Amino acid sequence: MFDPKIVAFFCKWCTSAGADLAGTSRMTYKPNIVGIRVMCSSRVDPEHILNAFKNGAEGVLIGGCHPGDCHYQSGNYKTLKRITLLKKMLNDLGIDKNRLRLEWISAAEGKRFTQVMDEFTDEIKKLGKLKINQL
Amino acid sequence: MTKKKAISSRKLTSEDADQLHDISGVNVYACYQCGNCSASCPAVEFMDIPPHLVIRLAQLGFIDELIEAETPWICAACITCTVKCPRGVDIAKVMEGLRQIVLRRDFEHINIREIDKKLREKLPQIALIGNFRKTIL
Amino acid sequence: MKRIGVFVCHCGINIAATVDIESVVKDLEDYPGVVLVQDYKYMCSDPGQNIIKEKIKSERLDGIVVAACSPTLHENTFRLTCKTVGMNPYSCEIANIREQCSWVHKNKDEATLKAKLIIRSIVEKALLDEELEPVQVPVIRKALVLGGGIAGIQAALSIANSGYEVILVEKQSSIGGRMAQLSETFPTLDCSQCILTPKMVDVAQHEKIRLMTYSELEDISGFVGNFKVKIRQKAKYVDWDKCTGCGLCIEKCPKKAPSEFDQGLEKRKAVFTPFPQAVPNKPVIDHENCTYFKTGKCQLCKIVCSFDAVDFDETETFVEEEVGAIVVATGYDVYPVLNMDEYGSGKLPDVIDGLTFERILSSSGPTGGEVRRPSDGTVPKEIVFIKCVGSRDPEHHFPYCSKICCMYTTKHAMLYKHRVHDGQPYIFYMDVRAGGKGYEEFYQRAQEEDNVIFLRGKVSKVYQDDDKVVVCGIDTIYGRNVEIRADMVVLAMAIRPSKGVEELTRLLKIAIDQNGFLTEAHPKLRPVESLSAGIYLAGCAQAPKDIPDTVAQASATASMVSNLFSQEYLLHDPLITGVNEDLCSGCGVCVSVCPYDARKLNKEEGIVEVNEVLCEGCGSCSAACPSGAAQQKNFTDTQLSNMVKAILSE
Amino acid sequence: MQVSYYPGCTLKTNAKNFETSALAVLDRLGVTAQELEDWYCCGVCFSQASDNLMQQIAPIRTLVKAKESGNPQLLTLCTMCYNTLKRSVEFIKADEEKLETIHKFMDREATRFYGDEVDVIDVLSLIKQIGLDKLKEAVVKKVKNLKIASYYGCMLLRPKEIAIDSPDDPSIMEDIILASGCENVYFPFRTECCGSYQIVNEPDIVKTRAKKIIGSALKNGADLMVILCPLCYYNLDEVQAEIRKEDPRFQTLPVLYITQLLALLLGLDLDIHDFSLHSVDPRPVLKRKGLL
Ligand SMILES: Cc1cc2nc3c(=O)[nH]c(=O)nc-3n(C[C@H](O)[C@H](O)[C@H](O)COP(=O)(O)OP(=O)(O)OC[C@H]3O[C@@H](n4cnc5c(N)ncnc54)[C@H](O)[C@@H]3O)c2cc1C
Ligand SMILES: Cc1cc2nc3c(=O)[nH]c(=O)nc-3n(C[C@H](O)[C@H](O)[C@H](O)COP(=O)(O)OP(=O)(O)OC[C@H]3O[C@@H](n4cnc5c(N)ncnc54)[C@H](O)[C@@H]3O)c2cc1C
Ligand code: SF4
Ligand code: SF4
Ligand code: SF4
Ligand code: SF4
Ligand code: SF4
Ligand code: SF4
Ligand code: SF4
Ligand code: SF4
Repeated sequence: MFDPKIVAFFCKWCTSAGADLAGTSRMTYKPNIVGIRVMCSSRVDPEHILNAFKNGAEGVLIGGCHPGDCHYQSGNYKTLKRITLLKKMLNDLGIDKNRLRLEWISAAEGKRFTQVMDEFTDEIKKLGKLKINQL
Repeated sequence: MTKKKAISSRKLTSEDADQLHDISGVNVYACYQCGNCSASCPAVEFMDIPPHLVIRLAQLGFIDELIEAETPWICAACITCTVKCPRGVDIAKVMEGLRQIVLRRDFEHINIREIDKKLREKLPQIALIGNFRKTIL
Repeated sequence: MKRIGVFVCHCGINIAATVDIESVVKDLEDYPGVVLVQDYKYMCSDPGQNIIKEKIKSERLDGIVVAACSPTLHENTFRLTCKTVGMNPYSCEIANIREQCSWVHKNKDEATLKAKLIIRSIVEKALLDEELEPVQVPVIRKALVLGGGIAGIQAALSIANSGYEVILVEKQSSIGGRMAQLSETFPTLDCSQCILTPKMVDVAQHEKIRLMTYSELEDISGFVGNFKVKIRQKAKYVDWDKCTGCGLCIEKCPKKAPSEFDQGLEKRKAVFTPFPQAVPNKPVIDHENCTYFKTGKCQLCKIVCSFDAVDFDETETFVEEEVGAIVVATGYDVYPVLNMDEYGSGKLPDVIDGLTFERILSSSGPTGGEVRRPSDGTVPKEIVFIKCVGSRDPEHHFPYCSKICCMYTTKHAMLYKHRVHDGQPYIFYMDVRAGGKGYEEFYQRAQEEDNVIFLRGKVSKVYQDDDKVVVCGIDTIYGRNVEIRADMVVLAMAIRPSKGVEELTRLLKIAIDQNGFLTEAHPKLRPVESLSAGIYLAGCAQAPKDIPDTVAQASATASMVSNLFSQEYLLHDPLITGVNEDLCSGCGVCVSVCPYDARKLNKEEGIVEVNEVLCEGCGSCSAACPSGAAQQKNFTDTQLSNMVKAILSE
Repeated sequence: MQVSYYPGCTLKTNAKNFETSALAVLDRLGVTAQELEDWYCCGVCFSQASDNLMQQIAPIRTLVKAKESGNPQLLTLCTMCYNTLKRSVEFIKADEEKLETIHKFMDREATRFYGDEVDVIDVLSLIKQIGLDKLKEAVVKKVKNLKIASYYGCMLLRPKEIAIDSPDDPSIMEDIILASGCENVYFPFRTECCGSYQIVNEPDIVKTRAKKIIGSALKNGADLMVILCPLCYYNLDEVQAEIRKEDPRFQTLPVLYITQLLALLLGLDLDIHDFSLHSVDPRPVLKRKGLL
C-alpha cells in the first residue's frame, strides 16, 4: 500500500488550534500529514511549497483562518491569491494541482480538521506517487 | 365556512413552492413581514389576501391556497410593492409567478373574447394586451 | 553547530501508550546537532523541569526541544524554566507530539514515526533559532480622547481619575454631545442634562484634563505608547483667555441663524454658545453667518465686549502633543429625514426626527417642554411615531438595527402622553427590541398604563393634507391597512457615524465596517480595542448604543488605557520581520502586503525601513520578498526549508 | 440631433394626439425623432416570469432594429413601451446565458444585441437632456397662474433599475412644468397606480383610483392634469366621464398629455390637437388661460 508523505503548514491561531482541539477531543485521522506551525498562513512562500515537492512530498496542505477571521486582518486573502497563482504554475511543472490544497479551518473545527486530513490523504493516495523530473 | 388548514412541516417544502421560485426567481424567505407591500398596494382593498400575506403563505408553502386566490388577478403589476420592499422581495414577480402557475395548468382567468365589443374598440391597446396576463396565449 | 537537548515527555500514558518513547529517543540520539536526549514521565512537573535545568547546565546546551503537548499549553512554562538558568527563552521550542500525534493516531508504529518527524523538524528550527529579546517600547502616559459626548467625557474622567493626563478634543465649541440634547432618558426617565452637566463641569475643572473644544485632529504619526499628534483649533474669533463668558456680545448680536443644538427649531446668534450650560461657556463667532465677515460692517460684539475679547483676525492654531493612547468617541449623527422620499423628503414641517422631538420635550427646549408642533405651534392631539426608519432596510438605506430607537420611541410616546393627557400616540413598529435591564418593563408600562397604540407594520407613505399629516400604513397582525390623519409624525431615524469619521479613521489607520462604524478588534473578546494597538473605541462611533452601554464601553477603554500606562515599558514580541539592507532591492513588495504599515520605503536609500514596534510578525512580507531580505525572526526561509526536509527525511 | 423613435401600438391608434404633439414639440426643440422602419408590439407588460424567454423576443427584435438604425438613443412615448423595452435591455445585460437562448430565436436578424448599444429613453428625460433652458427659451405663450398637476403613473418610476427619477418623490415633470412657465401643484397621489389594465375586467379598481387621484389633484388646486401614458390617460380621462354618470357631484379635471400642453405653450400648430378626443373637455380652461 502506497503511504504518501504530506507536508502541511498550519497557522497558529486557527488551524493549529483546530488540530489541537481534534487532539483534546480524541478524534482520529490518518497520520500521513505532518504539520509545521507558522504564525500566519501568509508566511508560506510558494518557494517552500515547491521545495517540499522537490524533496519528496506527495502533497502540500495549507491551513488558515476563515476569510474575515485572520488574526492579521488580511493574511489569508494574500495566501489565497498566492496559492491560486501557484496552482496554475504547478500544471506547467507537471504536478497535479490537486496535490496542493488550501483550507480554512477554525480553532473550533476539530471535526473538520480530521475530515480534511483524511480526505486530502485519500486524494493524494488516489493520485499516486508524484513523478517529477526536475524542478 | 371553510376550515383553516394548520401549518404543517409537509407544507413548508412543496413542489409548488419550488415552481413558484423557478418562475419568479424570487426568494420569498427574505421577507420579514413588514407589510409595506400591502400598505402601498393600490388594489389591496379589492384583494382577498393582501400581498404581505401572499408572501407569508408562499413562505409556509400554501401555494394551493394562493392559486385559488383572487389577489394575483387583481394585481395591476404596478410594481409599487417591489420598490417599497426593504428586503428586496420582488412581490410583483411573485404575483406573476402565481398567475403563470395557474395559466400553465390550462386555466384561463378571463376570456378576452367575452369582453364587450364596444369597450374593446374604445380601450387603448395596451390595456387589452396587458390583460392578456390573465389568458393563456 | 548548536548543542541541542531534546526532552521527550511520556505525559503518563497519554503519549507513551501510543508513541514508542524508547524508539524516539534512540532515533534522535544520532540526529545532527542533538547532544542529549532525555525522556521523563511528566516533563512539566517540578522534577521534570529540574531535569531540564540540570541538563542545560551540565551539557552546556544552547537550545532545547521539549517534545510534549501543544505549545499553547506549556511553551511559556518551559521558556521560563530556561530563563531561570540563563538560557534565552526563544532558544526553547516545543514539539507537539500529543495533541497532534499520540492523541489522534491509534497505530503505534505510525504514531512513533510521525513523532520522530515532528521532533526532527523542530530540532531543525531550534538549530537556527536566534536569541531574541522582547522589543522594549517606552510609554508616554498621556491619553488623547477624540469626541466630547458622554463616551468621551466618561473615558476622559476615568483615565484622569487614574492619575494620567488626558487631552479631550471636541469639534464643537462645547462638550456634551447628543446627550446634552436629550430631554429625559429611558428607562428611568431622569433628566438628561441633570445627570450630564455635573460631569461636564468635572471635565472642565479636572487638573489632569486639558480640554480643547472647537478642535480636531489634524495629523498623527507614531505607534502605541508613542503617538505624535497635531491638533487644529479652529478660529473662534473670540479670545477665550480674555472672555469671561458674560454673554453681552450674544445679546447684542443682530444676526441670527438656525440653532444646531435645537435642531433648527430655534434661532441662535452669529456669536453664540450652543446651549446655556455649555462647557466651556464661551462663545465663538460663526464665520458663515456673521454680518461683519460678509459685508465688513457690524462689529457690535466687539464694541460691547468690555474685555476686548472679540478678535476678527484670529486664525486657526495648531498644537502638537505626544500621547501614548487614543480613545475614539466621535459618536453619531441622525440620518436626515431628507433621505426619506416616502415620508415627505423633509419637506413636511410636522414630520420630524426623534432628536428634534427630544428638543420639543426638553424643558430647556424652544417650547419649554410643552409639546407643540413646528408648523403652527398647536398642541398635537394625535402623534404617529414610526420606527426603523432607514434601519433594517438593506434595499434602500441601511441593513442594521439602530438599537436605541425602539426604546426612545416608547419613551417619546410615554412622555407625550404625560404632557398631553388627551393626546393619542400611535407607534408603528416591526419588532420591539427591549433587551436591557428594566427595558421590557418600561415597554410594558407604555402599553398598559399610557395607552400607546402599537401597530405592527410599516408605513408606506406620509403626506400633507390640509393641516393634517396622513399616515398610510398597515397592521400586519390584523392584515388591514391603516390610515391615520395625524397632527404630527416623529420618525425614529437610523443612527449614522458622525460626519467626517471616515477621514479621521484614515488618519488613525483604523478600520470601519461596511456601515461606517469603527471596527473592534474582536466582536466579543476585544470589543473596545481597534485593530491598531493603543487606539480604543467607545460609544456610538463603534455601533449604535444607549447611554448605559456607552458609559460601560467608555469605562472599559479607560481601563485599557490605564492597563497600558501602568506598564513601565511595553514589551513587544520579537518574532518580527526585519530587513537585511544588503539584500533589499527596495522593490517595495513587502510594504504593500504589510497590514500594519510597519514597513516604509526609503526612496533615497532604495531600501525598506521597518518599524519593529508596529510589526506584528505575521510573516507575510517574508513570503513576498523576492530577494530574501525580509526574514521573519526564528521563521526564516532556511529554517522552514530545513523543517520541510526533516519531515520528508527517512 | 436625431433619435430613433418607437411608437408602439397605441400611439398609432388611441393616442394619436400624444404622438403628434410630442413629435412637434421635439421638432421645435431641434430633435428629429426618426421612426424605426420595422417595429413590433413590445408585448406591453414586461414579462415578470424569469423562465419564459418567449416574451422577451418581441422587444429584443425591436431593440435590434434600433441598433441597426445607428442612433444611440431610442425614444419611446408610451410609458408601457418604455418600461418593457428598458427592462428587456436590463434583463439581457444581466444574463448571458439567457441572451444566448434568445439569440437562437433570431434567425432573421443579422445583428446581435447585447444590451448596451441602445439607450432607451422616455420623452421627459429627452427634454431634460435637451435642456430646460432651451425649453424655457422656446416658450412663446406666457401663462399666468396655470396650475398643473403632474401625474407620473407607474411605468417610468418602477422598478428601481429603470426608474427615471425617485420612485417616491420624483421631480422631473415638475421641473419641466416650471421651465415651461406654469405652476406646479403638489398632490400626494401623483406617483400612484391608476389601476392599469384592470380597466378591462375590474373597472371598479380603476374608478376608485381615479377618484382618489383626480380628487387629490383638485383639492390641491389643479387646473389641469398632465400625464404620459395612453392607459393612464384612458383611466383618468375617459373614466371620469363614467364616474360622473354615476355620481353627478363628482368634480372633473381635464387631462392632457404633457406634450400637448408644451405644444400649446410653444405656440405650435393647433391642428395637431384633436380636443374632441378628450372626454373631459380641456378647452374652457385653456381658453381662460389664453392658450386657445
Ligand atoms: C432621539 C434619541 C433619543 C435618545 N434617548 C436616549 C435615552 O433616553 N436613554 C439612553 O440611554 N440613550 C438615548 N439615546 C442614545 C444616546 O444619545 C447615545 O447613547 C449617546 O449620546 C452616545 O454618546 P456618544 O458620546 O457615543 O456620542 P455623541 O453624543 O454623538 O458624542 C460624540 C461627540 O464627538 C464629537 N465629534 C464627532 N466627530 C468628532 C471629531 N472628528 N473630532 C472631535 N470631536 C468629534 C461630537 O461633536 C460629539 O460631541 C437617544 C438617542 C436619540 C437619537
Ligand atoms: C444557550 C445560550 C447560548 C448563548 N450563546 C451566546 C452566543 O452565541 N454569543 C454570545 O455572545 N453569548 C451567548 N450566550 C451568553 C453568554 O453565555 C454569556 O454572556 C456569558 O457566558 C456571561 O459570562 P459571565 O462570566 O457573566 O457568566 P458565567 O459564564 O455564568 O460565569 C460565572 C461563573 O461564576 C461562577 N460562580 C457563580 N457563583 C459563584 C460564587 N458564589 N462564587 C464563586 N464563583 C461563582 C460560576 O460557576 C461561573 O463559572 C449564550 C447563553 C446561553 C444560555
Ligand atoms: S404590483 Fe400588484 S401587488 Fe404589487 S402593489 Fe401593484 S397591484 Fe399591488
Ligand atoms: S414589503 Fe417585502 S419584507 Fe415587507 S412584507 Fe412585503 S415582501 Fe415582506
Ligand atoms: S508537559 Fe504536556 S505532555 Fe508533558 S506531562 Fe505536562 S501536560 Fe503532559
Ligand atoms: S466675548 Fe466679551 S462680551 Fe462676549 S461673552 Fe466674552 S466677555 Fe462677554
Ligand atoms: S460682527 Fe455683528 S453679526 Fe458678527 S457676530 Fe458680531 S455682532 Fe454678530
Ligand atoms: S431599535 Fe427598534 S426601531 Fe430601532 S432599528 Fe432596531 S428594531 Fe427598529
Ligand atoms: S511580518 Fe507582517 S506585520 Fe511584520 S512587517 Fe512583515 S507584513 Fe508587516
Ligand atoms: S520586498 Fe524585500 S527586497 Fe523588496 S523592499 Fe521589501 S525587504 Fe526589500
